[in-house]
Parts: sequence; C-alpha cells; structure tokens
Amino acid sequence: MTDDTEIETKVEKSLFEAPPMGEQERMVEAILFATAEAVTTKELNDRMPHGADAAEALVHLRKRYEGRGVNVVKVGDAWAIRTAPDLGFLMQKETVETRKLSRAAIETLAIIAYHQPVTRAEIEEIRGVSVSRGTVDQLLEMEWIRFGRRRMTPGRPVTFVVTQDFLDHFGLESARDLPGLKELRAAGLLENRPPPGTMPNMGEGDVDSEEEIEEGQSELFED
Amino acid sequence: MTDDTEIETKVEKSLFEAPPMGEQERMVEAILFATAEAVTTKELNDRMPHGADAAEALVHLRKRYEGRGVNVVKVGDAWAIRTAPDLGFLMQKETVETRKLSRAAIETLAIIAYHQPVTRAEIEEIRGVSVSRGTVDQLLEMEWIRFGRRRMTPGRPVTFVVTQDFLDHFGLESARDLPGLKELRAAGLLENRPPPGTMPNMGEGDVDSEEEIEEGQSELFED
Amino acid sequence: MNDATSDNFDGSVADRLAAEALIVDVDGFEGPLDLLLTLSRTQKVDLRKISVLDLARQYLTFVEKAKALRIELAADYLVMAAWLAFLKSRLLLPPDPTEEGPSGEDLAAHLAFQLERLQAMRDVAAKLMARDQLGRDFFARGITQQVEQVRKVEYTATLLDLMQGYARIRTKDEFRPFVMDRDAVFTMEQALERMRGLIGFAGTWTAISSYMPEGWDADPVKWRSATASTFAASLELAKEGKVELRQSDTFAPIELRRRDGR
Repeated sequence: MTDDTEIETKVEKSLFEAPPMGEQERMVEAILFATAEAVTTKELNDRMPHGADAAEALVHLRKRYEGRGVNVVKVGDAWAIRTAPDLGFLMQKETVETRKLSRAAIETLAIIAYHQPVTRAEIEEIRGVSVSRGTVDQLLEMEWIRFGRRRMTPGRPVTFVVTQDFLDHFGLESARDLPGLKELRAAGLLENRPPPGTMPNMGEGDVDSEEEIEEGQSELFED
Repeated sequence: MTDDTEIETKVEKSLFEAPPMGEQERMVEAILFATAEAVTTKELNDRMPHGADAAEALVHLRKRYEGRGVNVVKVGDAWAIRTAPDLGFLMQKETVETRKLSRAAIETLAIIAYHQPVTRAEIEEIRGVSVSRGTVDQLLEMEWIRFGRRRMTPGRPVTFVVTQDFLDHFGLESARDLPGLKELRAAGLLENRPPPGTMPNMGEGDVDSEEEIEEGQSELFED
Repeated sequence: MNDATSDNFDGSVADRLAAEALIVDVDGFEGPLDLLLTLSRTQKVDLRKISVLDLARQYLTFVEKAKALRIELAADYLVMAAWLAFLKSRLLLPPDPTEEGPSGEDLAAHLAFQLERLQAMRDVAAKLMARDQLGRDFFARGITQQVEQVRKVEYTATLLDLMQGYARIRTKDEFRPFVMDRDAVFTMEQALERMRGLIGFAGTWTAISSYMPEGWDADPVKWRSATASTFAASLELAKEGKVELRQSDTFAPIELRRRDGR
C-alpha cells in the first residue's frame, strides 16, 4: 500500500541507470549457462533488472564466445549456449541414445518442416500413403512438431508446424535456414499443386491454403 | 561414426604433438559445460587427446572466466562451471503476494501500539479473547512488534512494543501520534454516542493509555 | 537394380527381373507412390524428364507379375494400377475433343510432379538428419539450474485499519451489528403471531384486511408493510392447514376462514 511510492521511485531510478552493459552481458551469460533450454529475449529481459537490454548484451556475448569451446546460438527467437560442434568427439559420454526415428517419421517431419503449416491430408498427398497416428504422435511427443492454426477450408483441419525444440535440435536459427529450402521453393516443389481436374473445390481451397501458408510462414520466420 | 580413422590419426599424431593450448582450453570448456557433474582433472585428461594437459588448460580457462557471469570453480577435487555468486538473484523469480492483515492481527497490533509495553495477558483482557500464538508470531516476523522489557510483576511476563518498522509503515513519527479515542470519535471512527455508564474505565483508560504510550515511547527510543 | 533403358517398350528381361526383385520386397514399399519412385529410378534419367508412359507400363508389369506370383497387393496398389491403365490409354490415344476433363499430359505431368516432390522431400529429410544434432554432435548445459520460484507474502494494513480495529475493541460493548431500523416494518412473524391469536374466532369468511394491526393505517408506508406481512402470514397459515382462503374475483377482497376439525 504505502510502498507504492517507493516502488515507483525504484522503477524510475532504474530507468535512468540500468546496469552497465558489461554487467548485463554477465547476467545474460549466467542465465543462458543455467538452463539447457533456449531462453527468449523477452524472458531474459523479464529476469534482468529493469531497463536492461538483453538483445544488445547478446550481441556482445555472442561475439565473445565466437570460436570458443561453447557458443552462443540463436534458436528461433530464443538463445542458448551449446558446445561447438567440432568438439562433439569429446562428448561420447554425454551422448544420449536418441530414439531411432522410422523412415516414415523422418519423412513426415521433413514434410512438416518444409511445407508448414501443413495438414495431415497434405502430408498424405505428398507421401502417397496414409500417415499413421503413431508417427504424428511420436513427433508431437518429442516436441518437434506442434499444432498450428486450423486451415480455413471445409472441415477446418488442424495443421502441423515445427517447434523451437526442432530448430534447437538441428542447430537451425530459424525455419528459413532449413537446408535446400530456397532451391525447393524455386523449383516449385513446395507449392500445393492440386491434381488436375479431379476435384472442383480444390482450386478454391487452394487459394485459401496458399494464403495461410504465407501467413503461417511469416509467423514462423518473423518471431 | 565414419570419423574413426580420423580420430585414430589424430590420436597418433597427438602422441607427438598435443593440440595447441588454445584448443585444449576450448575442450575443457566444452566438457565442463556439457557434463552433468563436476569433472576431475584426471577425467578431463582421459577424455582429451593424448598429450593434452588439462590442469594447465584449466588455469587459462579459470582466468578467462574471472569476473564473468559464470566462473570455473573447484568442487572437491573436480571442476565445474557455476553461476557467479553475485548473480544468484537471477536464478530466483520472486512473486510478491500482498494480503490484508487479519482482523485479529490488526486488533492485537492496535492494542500493542496504544498500550505498549503490554503483556499478552493484557492484550487478551482488552480484546476479550485469547491471542493466538500465530498472530503474535506473525507480527514479530513482520518486525512490526518486538519484545519489550519484562514486566516486574509475578511471573515476569514479557511485554510487546511496536518497532521503528511499524512506525515507518504507518507513516508515524512516534506511537504518540496515534489518535486517541476522543479524536477517533471526532473523526467519526467511533459511534458518536457517549460511552454508557457500563464502561467506567473508559475515561480513565484513555488517560492510562496515554501514559503508557509515554512510557513505551521512551523505551522505544532508548534502545 | 538391374539396367533398364527408357525405351524398352515391351519390357525387357532386365525390366522384368527388376520388377520381380521389387515384388519380393513389396512389403518394404510405403505405398504405390514409393514404388513408382523406385521404378522411375530404373529409367536413369532426371525425374523431370521421366517417361510417365514407361513408368505406367513398368508399374502395370509389376502388378501383373505380382498377380502371377499370387502375391496379394494392398488395395491402393490396385487403385493406382487402374488409374495408370487409364492414364496410359489417354496418353496413347489421340485426344478426343468432345471428352471433358484433364488431358493425359496434364495427368502425367502431375504424377511426375508428385514423384519429384516426394524425392525432394526424401533428399531434404536426409540432409536434415545429416545435420549436427543436439545431444549427438553438440550439447546443452549438463548442470542446469532451475529458476526458483520464491513466493513472498507481504501483509498490509493501513493506519485506518489500525484505528478502526482499536476503536472496535474499545467500543465493543456499545457496538451492535448494523440493522435496518424497522419502525415502519410489520414483520411476518409479528403478523403470524397476531393472526394465530385471532383465527380462533374466524368461523365465517372474513376479509384478511380485518386482521391488520391497529394504528397502522395512518402511514401509507406502514400500511403497505402490514398488508404484505398479513397476506404472507395468511398464506403461511393456509399452508399449515389452519385456515382456508378464497377470492371471488381478481382484485376482490381475499377472505379467510378457520378450517375446522382437520
């Protein structure tokens, strides 16, 4: 109650004197070191004293760790510290036996990554076989994919998109950095081309989905 | 993996030339970072290429992390990277919940403020109900009251007085500034009715409490 | 895989051998599109230059073989076979201008697109899996530190709370809970009490207005309250079976009579 003024003055004061950038860099360093998961800039700012600018501190920190045994890496809109990939050979002890993904799961994952947001029907159309529930469940459970927005077509089917964990796992800064993405797009292989003449609705639905892809992707790429 | 031969040649080569110290430092950095527990020098040497000197690399690495957000620290006879002690606060997220003080606590506090120094028995007499231990403990913990001198009566009961924190919180310069009953009545906080004859102490009590406050005050200022 | 050139229209020996090798392994295929993709590799050309007609033939040969060997093919393989037979006839026959729908070329082009797209997805999937991976090639922090949630309760009280609290104690003998002043209210309890005493004499129908308390008719507020409570009390008595009520018409006076003996 009566502390309101006190808090206010505190906040006001810190507006003028955020910790020096060197201190902010130390703070970001400590926070990133503490967790295994990537931390968003927002979360960093929330945890740091008022007035701190995590984004700027990150620029300095990233530079500092260039070429070191551990690096500051960007994962989507989050940041993490990871060991340098060339030192992987030292870590045999740390290697966790990852569950072997079936060929179907790997293909499904790739289709989701490159075509996102994508519906189950579209995945099936691309692979030419039905997608087993287990495959999608496995990818969801690994938190490499998640549900995206529903497609605004009849039936309002759910879509799938890849997650930040996916980007983290494959060392990708953003989905834009997927290998070969540009080439595929240039070759028109990411287009949702309907089979000719088969379904009269297809054309309409397609326009919608094109829009959504645009939207969904910008969403993915922007943040 | 396919790197077997590569590693082999590396190992063989390293018999003659250990990796440069900068590389060794990177290796120690990566191992300390990724390993789930502190690592001994011996273990580091075992994991690093032949000919490497983990102890020396550690000296360099330790220096490099001096004053940083995380430090290289010795844990028993092993080494680990830990958050700098002054940044521990970043690892805590404090949520402050404000709650209204209970009626019992407010009344007890009021009696202590108006009658200090006052014994528990006196508080109970004034309130007409027994004072729970929790209430007094809570007020003590909040540092709004503290123990005063023992009363020089049989049993030498402890007394309670209010603290400087209390005065600060309520914006009082001294407990003497608390309005008396007459003023409370004038301010409309008491029913504007003459106290019925059943309460013969009322007038006196007022005087009494004034006196007591006097006494309490001096005590408050003494220590 | 055996050699098979793209221009062996009748299906050479090599082609047949290849088809048979595929049949043995039919369980290894993930559906007809996968099979088609594998067959297309025998053409040894860029997928964009693939001869869909050849491919259709290869596929149909494969299905024939499977039938001859009495290998049961899943329904979708047969559906694809039927579709490819249709496509083949479209591609071979001169286009019929009266016929509706997409041309054989359009259908073939789409099939080629599907194959190319599937192949592309497989290629990038392989590239993806060949990347450095977390927990295999690069690593996260081994000793993690969770953010501790520290919950702190801050109690507040104002000076006003304090003074009111004190005032409450010092004046508690004078204190009475706040109640509405009820000078102008005739409660239902009062009405009931009054009526219980009177109904003993109500052998004949009497208007309930005659049970109203004396001296309440001067003030309209009081009168209204008394009317309401007397009416409510009458209903209560009727419910208890002590009295009977009647009303000859809407808004007509309500009359009351003692209920005898029951």
